[in-house]
This record gives sequence, structure tokens and C-alpha cells, in this order.
Amino acid sequence: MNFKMDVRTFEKDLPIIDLEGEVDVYTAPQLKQQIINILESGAKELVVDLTKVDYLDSTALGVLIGGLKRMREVDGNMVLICPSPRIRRVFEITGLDKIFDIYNTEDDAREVMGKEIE
Amino acid sequence: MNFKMDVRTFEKDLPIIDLEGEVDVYTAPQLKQQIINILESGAKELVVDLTKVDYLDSTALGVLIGGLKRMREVDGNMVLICPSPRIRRVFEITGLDKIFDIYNTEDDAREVMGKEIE
Amino acid sequence: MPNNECPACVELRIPCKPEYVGVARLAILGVASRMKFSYDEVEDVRLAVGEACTTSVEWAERNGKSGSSIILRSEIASDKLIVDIIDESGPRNEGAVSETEQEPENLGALLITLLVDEVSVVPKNGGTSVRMVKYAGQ
Amino acid sequence: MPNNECPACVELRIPCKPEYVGVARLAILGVASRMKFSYDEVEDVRLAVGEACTTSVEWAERNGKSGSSIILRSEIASDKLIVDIIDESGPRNEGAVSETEQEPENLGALLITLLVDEVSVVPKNGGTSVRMVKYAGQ
Ligand SMILES: Nc1ncnc2c1ncn2[C@@H]1O[C@H](COP(=O)(O)OP(=O)(O)O)[C@@H](O)[C@H]1O
Ligand SMILES: Nc1ncnc2c1ncn2[C@@H]1O[C@H](COP(=O)(O)OP(=O)(O)O)[C@@H](O)[C@H]1O
Repeated sequence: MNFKMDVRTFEKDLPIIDLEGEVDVYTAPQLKQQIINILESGAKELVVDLTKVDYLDSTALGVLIGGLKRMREVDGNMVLICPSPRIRRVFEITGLDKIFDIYNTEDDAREVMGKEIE
Repeated sequence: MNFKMDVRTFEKDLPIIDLEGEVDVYTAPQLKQQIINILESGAKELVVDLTKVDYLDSTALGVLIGGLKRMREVDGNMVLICPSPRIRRVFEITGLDKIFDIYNTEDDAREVMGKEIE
Repeated sequence: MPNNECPACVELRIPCKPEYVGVARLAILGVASRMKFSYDEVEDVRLAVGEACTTSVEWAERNGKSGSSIILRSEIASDKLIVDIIDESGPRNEGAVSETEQEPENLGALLITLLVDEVSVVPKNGGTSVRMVKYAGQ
Repeated sequence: MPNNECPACVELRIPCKPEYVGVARLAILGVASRMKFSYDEVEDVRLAVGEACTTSVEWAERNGKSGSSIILRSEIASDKLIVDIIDESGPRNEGAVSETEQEPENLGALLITLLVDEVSVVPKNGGTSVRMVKYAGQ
């Protein structure tokens, strides 16, 4: 279906995964693999940008939870950018908004990450 | 499904039908009735705005052709506003772009209509 | 509806009524999006399927068969999408309808011909079966 | 697939594979759009149906039944939408899967419970039948 994934790096070492379209049982494995690759490259911080995501299911939530856990295991962190009320609602009704740090803009997310790098 | 129709009047006597969403076998009868009402009110000119239409089928084309014919029978005219390439394509491949006057903007359409009123 | 003969098929049954044609269009949009079609080609398939279902609905209305169903069966092959639209709308007896009523349907048939690569129309069990084929990556 | 018992039903059969779940979501979007649902309620139904199909796909993978089908049957009543998701994915034997693998599925089940008004899950003919009901205009 309609799904795109790109990885870019902010400044030296903050990887940002940009997702677009539908993150579901079909496409979430690609996200999982990407997160694993980033972890294996030694990164301790990660931003996942859900701004252009229009559908996100429990498989995607599971992959994001898995990513967050592994990042925290290495004393790192993973945050989300999610301005869309529709997608944010999925985090809210499952209570996962209490587990994830979710920001509305990339600037907000980078600011927090920046602080932790220092 | 997703369909909306509104009628407004530009200056004294130029009715404009604004369509939104899907104009198909289910919703086109509403458009047909609206065109008939406008004809019966004595109007000789009509603009149909397809700017926000994202789907248009042969039923809708048939209704528009019917409207154009009846307008021309009373020496009136009906023009379309259709900036969307996807919807315009339906007129083009059926050759109906040669039968209809199709404009990209409301200003263009009104200018032509204005001239005929004078 | 077991269908062991066609494991890669998607099958949809909708009431043969105007308000359900949009459901068929959305379902085929999902199927066609899985193919190597351009955006325009996906739109072509959606419109062609919409036209075929609309024709079925119109004949069902004329023949008093609006209580019947349309079956949409689509099969993804490596290089093409095959869609069958099967109705129980009774005979498509052109002679039975007036000149004016007949023409919008011809516009629908014209569109289908323009939008897909192959079309065949076969009368079948009190209805009609339309097969459309669209090739990918052309 | 004649279905004279339910003239207002829409029925969809898709292969029980990850890449077809999106087809089910689009089809139910079309059906739910016909109801007096708010935009959010339509989204709820789409997500709940997606989750139910995803669960079927995951059990089919575990049980080696990925060649089977999912049937989605929806019925529009005056005040509610009833959706049945019927799979042939084999038994949902919770004990057979590890703790970690099990949890994402619970997240899916949690979502369904939160998104629709009624859910029932019944083992049926080598698979599972899930019925979801969403009331309109609440
Ligand atoms: N509501 C919840 N709160 C916190 N964690 C949850 C919740 N629901 C599911 N999980 C966790 O989500 C994770 C799913 O991640 P998964 O992609 O399956 O990773 P793994 O590859 O380690 O199995 C599981 O570890 C599970 O414990
Ligand atoms: N390609 C075409 N070019 C011109 N006119 C067409 C074409 N295809 C169909 N028509 C006309 O479209 C009209 C369909 O309009 P319709 O909504 O059925 O009106 P009516 O209520 O008069 O039947 C028919 O009159 C038919 O002649």
C-alpha cells in the first residue's frame, strides 16, 4: 500500500526516521528492521517522525515500544514527532502517550534530544 | 459516501453549484434535481464548480450533458470550473472537453458569463 | 465462500444498489495499490470498476432486480490485474430501453474501454459477467 | 457466493496475508462512511477491523495457515454496524506462543475493545469468528 520510510541525520549523530502513509502489519517490519540497523550502528538516540503517517496499528505500536525499550537498555532515548490528532489518539486511548515522549514539531523533539546529548 | 452540494448566487442572477467529493451513480441524481430546479427558476446561465470533486463518473457526465443541453435550448449557457487534472482527464478522454467550456478558476468562468449577459 | 482455486484472489459481494458502488471502488483501490501501477493507472482501474458496477446497478433497476448482488473478483498476476464484475441484474436488452436512457450507459462503456487494456462482456446466469484486464508497467 | 439471507450485507474475502489487510480497511471504510458515524467513529471502525484482520494474519502465520482466507461480513442496521471477521487461521492457542510475542496481540485486542461498542470472539471451524458492533449517533 501507501508507505514510505526515509532516514536522515540531524547534525552529527541524531538519526531521524521519517515515516509516511500506513504503518501496519505489512509495513511495520520495515520500520523494525530500520530501528535495529540504527541500534546496531551504535546510535543511542532516535527520533521517529510520524507527521505524515495517516494510519498506525498495534503492530506499529509494538515495534515502537520495542525500539524504545532497546534504546533505554543502552541508556539512550527515542522520541516521537506526532502532530496529527488522529494518530495521537491511538497512543492516548492505549495509554502509550505516558510511555512515549511525543512532540508536535521537529524543533521541540530536537531540543530535548540536544539537552540529553550535553 | 462523501458528497456535498451547495448553491450560491454571484451578483444578481448567476447561480453557482459547488460540488464536493464523489459525484457518482448514488449522488448524481441530487445534482440533476438541483440543475432542474435552477432551470425551472428561469435562470439561463449556470456555473458548476468541480474544484473540490475527487471522483466523477459517467452518470455525473450524463447529468452535466443534460444540463448543458437544456440550458442551450433556452439560449442560455452552462460552464464548468475544473482545475483538477484528474477530473479534467475524464472529460478529455471521453472528448467531452470539446462540448463543455471548462475553466480553471471561478474568475475565468464568471468573466465569460458576464460577457454573455451584456 | 471457500475459494481454494484462487488463493491470491480478493472477492467482494455488494448489494446491487447505487449506494454500494463506492464500496467496490474503495476495495479495488486497495487491490490496485498493491500493483506496480502508476497513480493514474490506479485511478483508471477505480473508475473502470465504478463504471462496470454502475452499469450493473442501472440494469438491475430496469429489470426489477435491485435485491440482487454484484460480485467483484480480482486477481493479481505478476504483470496484470484481472477484475471480474458479475451481476444478477437480468438481461441487458438494449432494445428495451429508450434512446435517451441508453446513452449514459454507452458513456460508461466508452470509459471502461479507454481505461483498461482488455474488456469482455458475457451474459451469464441471469446476469452479466464483465472481465477487465489492466497491465502493469507499460 | 449467493447470500439471500442478508440483502444489505457486504462480504469481502481476502487472502490471510499482511499485504491484504489494507484492502479490508478500505472496504470497511466505504461501508462505515454510509452510516451516521462521525469522522472519528469511521476511523474507529477502520482501525478495529484492521486489528482484527491483523490478529487473523498473525495466527495464520504461527499455525502455518497463510494460504487461507479471511472473510469480512458487514451488515448495516438502522442504528448500528455489525462486522464479522471470520478466519481459518487454526486455533488461537495462547499457551503456544512466548510471552513477548503474545503482547502485541493483546495491544490489538485492547484497541478493538476501546474502539467498538461490543466484541465477541468465538472459535469456529478451524479458525475464529470475531463479531464487532458499533452503534451510530451516540
Ligand atoms: N500497554 C503497554 N505498555 C507497555 N509495553 C507494552 C504495552 N503493550 C505491549 N507492550 C510491549 O510491546 C513490546 C512489543 O514489541 P515487539 O515489537 O514485539 O518487540 P520484540 O521484537 O522484542 O518482541 C513487548 O515487549 C510488550 O511488552
Ligand atoms: N459523447 C457524448 N457527446 C455528447 N453527448 C453525449 C455523449 N454521451 C452521452 N451524451 C448525451 O448525454 C445525455 C445524458 O443525459 P441524461 O442525464 O440522461 O439526461 P435526460 O434526463 O435527458 O435523459 C444524453 O442526452 C446523451 O445524448
